[in-house]
Amino acid sequence: MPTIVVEVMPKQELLDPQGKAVAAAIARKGISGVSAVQVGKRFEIITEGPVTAELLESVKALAEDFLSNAVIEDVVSIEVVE
Amino acid sequence: MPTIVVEVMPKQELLDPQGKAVAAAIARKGISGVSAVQVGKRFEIITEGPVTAELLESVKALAEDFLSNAVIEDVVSIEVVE
Amino acid sequence: MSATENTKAVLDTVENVAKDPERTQPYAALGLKDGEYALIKDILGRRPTSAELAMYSVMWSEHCSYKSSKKYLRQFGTKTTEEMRKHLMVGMGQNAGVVDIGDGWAVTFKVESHNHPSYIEPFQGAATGVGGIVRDIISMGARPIAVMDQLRFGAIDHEDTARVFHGVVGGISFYGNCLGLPNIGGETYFDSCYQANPLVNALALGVLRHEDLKLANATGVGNKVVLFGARTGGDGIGGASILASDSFSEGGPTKRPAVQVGDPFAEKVLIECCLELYAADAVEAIQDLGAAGISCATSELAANGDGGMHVELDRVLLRDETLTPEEILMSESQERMMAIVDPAKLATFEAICKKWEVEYSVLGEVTEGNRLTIDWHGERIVDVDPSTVAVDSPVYDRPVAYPAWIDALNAQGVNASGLTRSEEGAQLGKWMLDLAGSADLASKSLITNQYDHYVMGNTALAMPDDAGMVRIDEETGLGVALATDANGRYCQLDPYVGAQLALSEAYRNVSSAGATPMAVTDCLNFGSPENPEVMWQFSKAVEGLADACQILGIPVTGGNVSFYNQTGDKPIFPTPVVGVMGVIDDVAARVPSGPQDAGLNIYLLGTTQDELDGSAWAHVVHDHLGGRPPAVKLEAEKALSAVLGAGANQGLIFASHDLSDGGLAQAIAEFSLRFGMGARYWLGEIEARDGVDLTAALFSESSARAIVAVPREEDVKFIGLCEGRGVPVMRIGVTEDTAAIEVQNLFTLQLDEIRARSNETLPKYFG
Amino acid sequence: MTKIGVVTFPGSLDDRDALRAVRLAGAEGVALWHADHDLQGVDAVVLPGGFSYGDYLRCGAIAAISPIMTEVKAAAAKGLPVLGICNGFQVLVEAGMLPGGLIRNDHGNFFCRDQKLRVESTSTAWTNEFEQGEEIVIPLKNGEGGYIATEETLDRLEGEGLVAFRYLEVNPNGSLRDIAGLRNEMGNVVGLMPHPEHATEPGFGPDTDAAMRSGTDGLRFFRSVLNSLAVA
Ligand SMILES: Nc1ncnc2c1ncn2[C@@H]1O[C@H](COP(=O)(O)OP(=O)(O)O)[C@@H](O)[C@H]1O
Ligand SMILES: [Mg+2]
Repeated sequence: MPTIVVEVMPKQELLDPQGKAVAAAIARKGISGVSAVQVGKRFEIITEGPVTAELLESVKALAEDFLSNAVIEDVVSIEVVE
Repeated sequence: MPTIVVEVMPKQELLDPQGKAVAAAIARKGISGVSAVQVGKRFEIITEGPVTAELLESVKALAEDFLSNAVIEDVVSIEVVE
Repeated sequence: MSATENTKAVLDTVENVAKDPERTQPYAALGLKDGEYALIKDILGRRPTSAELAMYSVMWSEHCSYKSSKKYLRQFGTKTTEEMRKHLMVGMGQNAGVVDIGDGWAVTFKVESHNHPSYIEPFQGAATGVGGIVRDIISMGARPIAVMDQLRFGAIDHEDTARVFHGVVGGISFYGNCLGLPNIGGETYFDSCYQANPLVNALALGVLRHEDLKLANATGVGNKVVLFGARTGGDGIGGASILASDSFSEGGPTKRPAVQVGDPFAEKVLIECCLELYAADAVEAIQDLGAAGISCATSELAANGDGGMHVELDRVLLRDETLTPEEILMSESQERMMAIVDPAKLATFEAICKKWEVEYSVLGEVTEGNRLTIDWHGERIVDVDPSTVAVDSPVYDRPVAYPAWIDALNAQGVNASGLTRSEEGAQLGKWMLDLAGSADLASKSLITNQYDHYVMGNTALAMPDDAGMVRIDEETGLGVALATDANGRYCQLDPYVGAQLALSEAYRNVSSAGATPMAVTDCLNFGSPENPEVMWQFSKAVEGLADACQILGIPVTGGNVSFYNQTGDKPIFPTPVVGVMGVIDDVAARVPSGPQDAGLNIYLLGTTQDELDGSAWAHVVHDHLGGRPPAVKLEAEKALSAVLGAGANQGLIFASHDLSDGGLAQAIAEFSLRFGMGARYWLGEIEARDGVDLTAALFSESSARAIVAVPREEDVKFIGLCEGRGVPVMRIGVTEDTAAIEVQNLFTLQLDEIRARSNETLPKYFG
Repeated sequence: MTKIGVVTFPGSLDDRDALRAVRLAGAEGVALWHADHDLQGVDAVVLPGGFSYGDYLRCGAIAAISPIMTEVKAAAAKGLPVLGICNGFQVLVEAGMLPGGLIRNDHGNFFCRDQKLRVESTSTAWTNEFEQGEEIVIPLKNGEGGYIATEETLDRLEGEGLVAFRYLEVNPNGSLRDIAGLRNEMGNVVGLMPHPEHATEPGFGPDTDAAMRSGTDGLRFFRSVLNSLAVA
């Protein structure tokens, strides 16, 4: 089934306590060489039929104004797979 | 900076309440043509230097046993960017 | 073979059985014994279809059928006198017991285990444990109003304990908080016997008006059977994959996860939806779906009703279209309910579901006769007498053997083992600190801070007080209190006495808060029933509990048995968690577990014997377990309870704390820490009157004791009250604005120091 | 009698508690439904705590696009007093009625405690019964209460006096600049993470030095709005 994948990440300049916690845990696990971690979201939007230009447009708008919160997050990619 | 991107998604057979809630909201917003949504996580692991084979191996293990919960999630991709 | 041929071959209909009567079926892999399988064939007069086999196998499992425990649990009924039954509106056997608490109000409460799932996947296991018990409460027609959790983890310093701890606490916090149910108490203990088998018990409390009581029975021919709530998915199906592999000649079993994943939001909406359905009188009955899913709901509703039931299984809304009918019957997907609906009210039912955005599907109806029939796309796959599935499951009289090791263990008491005692103030003070900081006695605020106890606005008492208490009626202040207890060490030494002590302590906790104990629930956590020694422990614990309930005059209203709790083949300590529910006329009279004012007299109620065997002192200071548990004193508990209740009601008692783990030393520590109020004590009179040494005076765990703070001007009245009820009373201290506990002539400990020790332990391992 | 509406979203938890608080303050509580476009003529609105729509996308995000919020937004623009508590605060932020965002607590856990706050702004519909700088105790309970915004936004909030409450003694969730609650420019919209409705009834609020569970500082939020409506 065709899927639109939207990826959202917290804004770099803002605090990402989840990312910080994961980074700290990685360090505790003895893995060195990691300088930072950021944790974002991946949405897989499965469509009923082929992804039309129109549907893709609505999903793009959706990604900006609903799937992400522009105040604290950025949409980093929107991609159609399959 | 080199970044290892790990993507984790809930197992298909299991319930994904987040995905369900988002799909319902999308329908309420009047966008048709979406049959399901799944919401997973995207980790961006920023490394201090180039990604060595060894570091990549540790991150792979980490992805399986720490970044994801094998009982309910799958690691769908691990990729080095930049 | 092509895929379509394959699917065709899968469907094992009743008709097909006639054509293929001798097929070998994987009953053993589904957990059925040879004899049980033979019995099923006997009942049906033919081999079961694979769907029927699925149903029988899950419903005849230990978990659903109580086949090893039934024989013993009957005592809870037979030992309940008419007098005890007076307030019991629904007793054991339904989803949860219901107790009349006056003014037309009733409460329902029950504790249940979710131990095994919580080891595999602690977060989801514990979360769905909360979800499951809450659905039991709803099915009685009640609104759930509070939850509690009883936890046992492996050794605090074991490398795997943190994983289980974080998952379990996180899961309970996540699910309970999202439901909007205040968490009003619980227990947390650590012992290596729970290492690979943590205990996660959850209790839910609900309230209803008498006239709103519902029983989960399918009555009224022509009434619709409706499944509503979450869609059915492939989660929580262990065994069904075996059936699938049996049916498919190629391809092997479909992989299905054994864990259930919870969606508390779906449950919250389901609660509101059910309550609105009740209020609109749109349903005849609602049955929750828990273990054994649709198999259980259909067979129990039909068995408890007056007719049969017909269901079209292909109408079940699915999350995963590839599920086989057997898997659908066995799925333990969460957040589902089954309702019996009068066709005339179906439109109302549908409108309410739509309002809450709850999906539903009419599966079938209540029929004449007494058969439960299930079709799959028009073909009959189940045709059974539902009571053979749900009620008349096999009952076992498992072999029982007195554990030979117990005599040796009982012989190795604190004295026989020569454990060092002390008369030195410094040493006694140090021990008191060590106990305060020990894993089991340390502050549990790391856990309880993750639980919402404010929501609903009716919480009168919660952690760290002796009992949780909630207001039921906002006009009158009528409320109920709940406390649960179980000391695994005592039960290991003597399960009969241990179970009675668990009841005694919960009873005392409820009384200490100012409520009058009324009814009991229990969750009996034990090892394998196939181990005769475990069976002996179980039989003794049940007997002890039933005997003690009779003496205290409070009935067991329901509960749960969890067997097969062991690490390797080593069973856990017997852990019968006992919950006592009490009633208080006005929660304004409730008593906290510590004083807030200086200058109050502190009294010790009850007497102290030299009972250090199995104590926290022996465990923490000497890493020792042996001897005999403290004596049970049920008559003394009753008298103590009466004094605490009357004292609270008359406003004589400003603070009250029962003595239990850690004895007087731990009690006075917790008493002062509650509000940071210092106190001065003297022990000489205890030594003199009870003939005990200082170690025993401070650390003995004799039952039927409490400390209370009483304002000076009420002394005479209070002492009169105690004497009138025959409760030994002795003034042992006063509260003081000192921020310290002074035990005269022995030691002084600063509250800051005790608090630091108590607060540092859990964060050290789980912070 | 003054009518104060409390919106119930699917997943709202403290809606009945907010209605009780409204009653205790002497107003009439009106239950509003998320799927309606009808504010039933109420004089003020409370968005209660809970997990609206499961909070599955981001806290408050799905509720922010609900039908009732279209009406709440429009009415708030014309001056209707709106108080967002916990999840309600998250809804206000997601709806763009207050700036910034609320994210998972820095320590990762849900946290329930009696929280000391400083009242930083008293010229709002919901805080006029307090003294400037007054210290109050209000129960806090949330998993995602960490307030974040860009430095620029934070500076603007401080500069314009839009911080309504600040955490004292313990910052329970990593909120930047200890921000516990905000107000809008007009002062009719206030949002905060702690739960004033749980400090309105003696016996069921936070502990005080005088007696257990006797704290009622939260009642003054609801009395404040009655004052402001009486003046208007
Ligand atoms: N897992 C838990 N969940 C909720 N409350 C807990 C939990 N563990 C302990 N508590 C609470 O902490 C307090 C102290 O527990 P405990 O010492 O076991 O009480 P007691 O000795 O009176 O039975 C009690 O109020 C109890 O309800
Ligand atoms: Mg107690």
